[in-house]
Amino acid sequence: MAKTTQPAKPEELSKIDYTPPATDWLETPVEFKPGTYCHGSRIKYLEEVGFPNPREWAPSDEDWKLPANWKDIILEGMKERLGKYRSFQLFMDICVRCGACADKCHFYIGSGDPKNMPVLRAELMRSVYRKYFTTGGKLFGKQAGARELTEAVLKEWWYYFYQCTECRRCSVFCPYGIDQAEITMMGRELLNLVGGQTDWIGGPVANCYKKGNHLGLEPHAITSNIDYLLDDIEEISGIRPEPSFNRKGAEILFVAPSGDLFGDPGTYTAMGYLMLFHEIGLDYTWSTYASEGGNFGFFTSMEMAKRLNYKIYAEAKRLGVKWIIGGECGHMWRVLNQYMDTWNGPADFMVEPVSPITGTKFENAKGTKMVHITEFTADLIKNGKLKLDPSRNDHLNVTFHDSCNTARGMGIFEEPRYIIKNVCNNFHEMPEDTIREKTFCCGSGSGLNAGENMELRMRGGFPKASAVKSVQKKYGVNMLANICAIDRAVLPPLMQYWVPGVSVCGTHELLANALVMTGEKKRTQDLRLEDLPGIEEEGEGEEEENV
Amino acid sequence: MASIEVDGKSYEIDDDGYLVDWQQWNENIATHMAKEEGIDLTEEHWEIIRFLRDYFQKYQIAPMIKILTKEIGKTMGKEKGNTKYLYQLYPAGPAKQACKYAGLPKPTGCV
Amino acid sequence: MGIFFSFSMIIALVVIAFAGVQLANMQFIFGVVIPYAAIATFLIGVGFRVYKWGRSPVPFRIPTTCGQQKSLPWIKHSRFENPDSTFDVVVRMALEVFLFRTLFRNLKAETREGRVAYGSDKWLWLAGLALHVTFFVVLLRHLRFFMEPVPFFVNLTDSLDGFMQVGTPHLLITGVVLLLAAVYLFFRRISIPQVRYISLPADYFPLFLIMSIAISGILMRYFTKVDLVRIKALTMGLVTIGPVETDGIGAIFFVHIFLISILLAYFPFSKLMHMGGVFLSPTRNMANNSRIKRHINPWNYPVKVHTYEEYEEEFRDKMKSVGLPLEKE
Amino acid sequence: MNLNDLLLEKRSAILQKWFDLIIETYPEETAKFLKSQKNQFSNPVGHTILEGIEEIFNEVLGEPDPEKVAIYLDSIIRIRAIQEFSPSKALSFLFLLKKVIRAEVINETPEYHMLEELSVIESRIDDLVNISFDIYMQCREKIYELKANEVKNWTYRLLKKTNMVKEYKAEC
Repeated sequence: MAKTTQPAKPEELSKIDYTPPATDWLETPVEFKPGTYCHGSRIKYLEEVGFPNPREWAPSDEDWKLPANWKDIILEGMKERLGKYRSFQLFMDICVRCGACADKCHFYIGSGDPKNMPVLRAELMRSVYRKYFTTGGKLFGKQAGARELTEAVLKEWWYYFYQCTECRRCSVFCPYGIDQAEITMMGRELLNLVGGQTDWIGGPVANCYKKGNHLGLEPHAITSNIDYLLDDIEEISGIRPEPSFNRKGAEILFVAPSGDLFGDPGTYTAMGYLMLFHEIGLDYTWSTYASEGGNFGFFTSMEMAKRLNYKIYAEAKRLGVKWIIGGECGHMWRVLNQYMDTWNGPADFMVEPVSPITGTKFENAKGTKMVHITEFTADLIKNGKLKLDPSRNDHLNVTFHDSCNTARGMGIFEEPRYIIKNVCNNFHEMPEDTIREKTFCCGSGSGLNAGENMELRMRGGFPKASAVKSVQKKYGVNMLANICAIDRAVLPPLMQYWVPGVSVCGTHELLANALVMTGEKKRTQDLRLEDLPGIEEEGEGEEEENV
Repeated sequence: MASIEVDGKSYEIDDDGYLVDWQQWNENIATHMAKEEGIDLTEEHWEIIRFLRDYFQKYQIAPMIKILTKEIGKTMGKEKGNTKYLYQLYPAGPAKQACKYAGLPKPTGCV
Repeated sequence: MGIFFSFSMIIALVVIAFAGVQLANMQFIFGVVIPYAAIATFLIGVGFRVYKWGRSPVPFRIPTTCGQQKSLPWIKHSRFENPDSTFDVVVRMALEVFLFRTLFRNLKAETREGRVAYGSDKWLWLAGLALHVTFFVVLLRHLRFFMEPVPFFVNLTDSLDGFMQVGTPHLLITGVVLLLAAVYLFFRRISIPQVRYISLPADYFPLFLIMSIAISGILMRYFTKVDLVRIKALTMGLVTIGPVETDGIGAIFFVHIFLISILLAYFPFSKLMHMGGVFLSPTRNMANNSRIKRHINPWNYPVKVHTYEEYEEEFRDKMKSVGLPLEKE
Repeated sequence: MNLNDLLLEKRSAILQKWFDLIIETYPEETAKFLKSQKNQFSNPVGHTILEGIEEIFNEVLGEPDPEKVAIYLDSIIRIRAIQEFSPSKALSFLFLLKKVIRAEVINETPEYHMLEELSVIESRIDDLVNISFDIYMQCREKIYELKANEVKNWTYRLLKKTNMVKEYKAEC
């Protein structure tokens, strides 16, 4: 068990030194305080997918039971990756340490820990790179900013590479576009070579490999969960959609993050998908095999990410669908937009996506053949294919959180906003430099949404929370909309701590609230089975009459 | 990895205190864990633990909150079976111990 | 500590040059041999570094998108922040290289308590741009030592640069601004704790080097007056690899040319390589069109996967129990 | 001239010193950032502290009404409760105000009649420290509650329903 810190002894309390130790960053070793790091991955999860060095360990232990030759493994791995990734080689060489990125990282702003400055998180790796891969580093050592790779350094890597959510805000502000997420990915790949993985990432990777989704929902569990969602849809609208699963010959395959099939408020967004697709009579199918859009493998190594992502194209080919729609998820769309086709493409067994309802050609997806659901829905609304009654969302005062990956790895800004503005009458933007490409992260991305590192998550999410607080104060905002499953999972606790009174929802929950479905009964409840605004005054005894 | 002693047999638990191998679970582990935290388990209590065990047996994962509220509603009376009422009554209930009692692993991922 | 180390290195270099020329009159070494060696090191070094970067492939298309993507026709696509064609990428790179667009990114002027306050990076953008632009103009002006007849645009730059007609010879703004920018960047590096905390000796050394070159240049032009005719003869000799005599030229010139040789020689080993790096950075020099056109990863090897058949094998009966279609009953 | 007027007159100097002392509890590099970056969203920590100590200082001078000052105390403590500070260091910022006021008073007016007025001011600060302990505990308990309520445990929260009913009755 992680050692609990004893209460401070009297003499410790008396000398409250207000200024922390000012040692040079090369020397200050890392202290694993509970609440600021995740548990180490357990044996079962590593064995299931063949990751090296599965063993019993905790990051706070002194001995991490690393393989004897761990140092050679790491350096050999670094050499191989320098040869395989121009980004890694370049970002190790061209940083001029100008400090433009230093105060842009939400973990630095929230924690004040200098090693959370993106430039320093990179220097943790660069200092080792210089020592073993540059003549200057070898000759001048510390003078040239180089240092030995020791176990303490490896622990420091682990502590800080699992304290970066790979949100890439630093690469927006770097004059050369140095992307700390790339360096963190390389760091995590190297750590994985010696078994340095967190439990919260290992679990979903093993589940996704074996059962098709991060949660480990087996086929009948997926259909059973969706049945319960259909019950609720029937209760509020009198209509029971009939989604199909693993159906061959369907026109479209729909892949959503599995978080939407399990946790609140994700399930409300899933209800939104079901209601929308039923209303427009879409010929689509879910898949229990490719039942995960997200990709926690992306937080371990490129190879693992490719092994998990394989299922989507394989299933699309097996079912013979024309193209794919992807649900609301952040990391999923970074992987789909920038990696999927390169890994598992070409997707030539599918055709260029064309909306069967509006005839619009999605040119920006003609290679990967996969369309974002907000692109699809925005097109429906623009062509007047949906009957909407925004007044049903009048009790909500909505603002929108741009997820990091859809913002900086793709550039989806207007589509979700267009939908929200058409389904909600009260919508306010957060301050300009906390949204769009400068959005602040939810603080728990890239697999950091575990429970044990709650303090770390609160620090990381504080800049975004302070932006939400400002619009809560100014406009009375009470609903934070987003298009990411991890956001829907982690923003509620973030709001409970920093901005009580603001709840969280997915964009398609708002859409389904306002959607007037053909043949639906008079709606008295929203997707959360809570009374809609303006229903109480009309009294309970209202008998249902068809709208 | 820590472990707990119940009737002379030791069972492995992980960093958060969850039973590592859920098959090992038996009723007196639950009683042991509950007694340790000063809670005695009533018959109604056991009913729910058994429901969770059966659900897990069948689906290999914990039930969704929506499922549990519906099932509780059936066994404990309609008005207790909706999420809003239960969240209100137990916003910060000691859920963690309950999970340990039933000895079920935690769902992980984008949740 | 790092500062002192770099500063003492510069002093040592100046002393070596001065002593070498004044006492051991090694004018020839400092005037000809070292410059040739330095230029050779520079060319080979930069070439090798860029080749080494170029050798590593770009496996994935990972631009950092800072604007709305190209999407439905009625949504305004921000072409230069989220390029989807090569032309847009070229414009984005040009904005980056010539106007330091990214350092300009968070320069939103906010009025607070009636006072207009810029983001903290405005000075970095200004000084950075000043240093690079003036350095370029100074290089341009120095072409008149290396070309005969002196091209019109060099003379034009000269006259523009000295348009203030102050003092004799005319005060050239770029030389002074170059020195001021370097000095500012140095003080910024030691005054902002975050930047000081991360600075290595290798960050101070180039700054001192540029400052000393600028100072020696200014000294030569306005104070110690050197014989331009002889210097032109030497420089032309260097360029045409012809006979060169080095006597009759002040020691300050040799210090100047020695420091420039050091800068050229040091260039490929240092962070100054960001000159080549910025053009190769995968987060800026690629279009965000990977969903339109497949990006090929040269080392894309097959991986061990969990196929549908294995999946169905394991869950067949459970799937049958809920009526899911099966490949094999 | 009594102590209150003196403090009012020296208000901005005191606030500036107090702010600097609080910021120095952060690592040196971060301290300058917290001081220099004025934008509220690029530096929410610094901004919240600055805004908070102004209101707290007003309360200390005037008659402190607990609700209003609790909001501003909460905004600062809520941040420090999840940062790298031990509880003692997290709440140390209030004692720093005593230090600043005492330094201000001593070099201003050595006569003794200020003494009991000073003790009135300092006792008000002590009251604030008491309130701060409650706020700090609320923040820490919220963190543990969030940990306990991570969705992985949502599902079983209801398991406790039967016991809770019994305990619930026992308590009220």
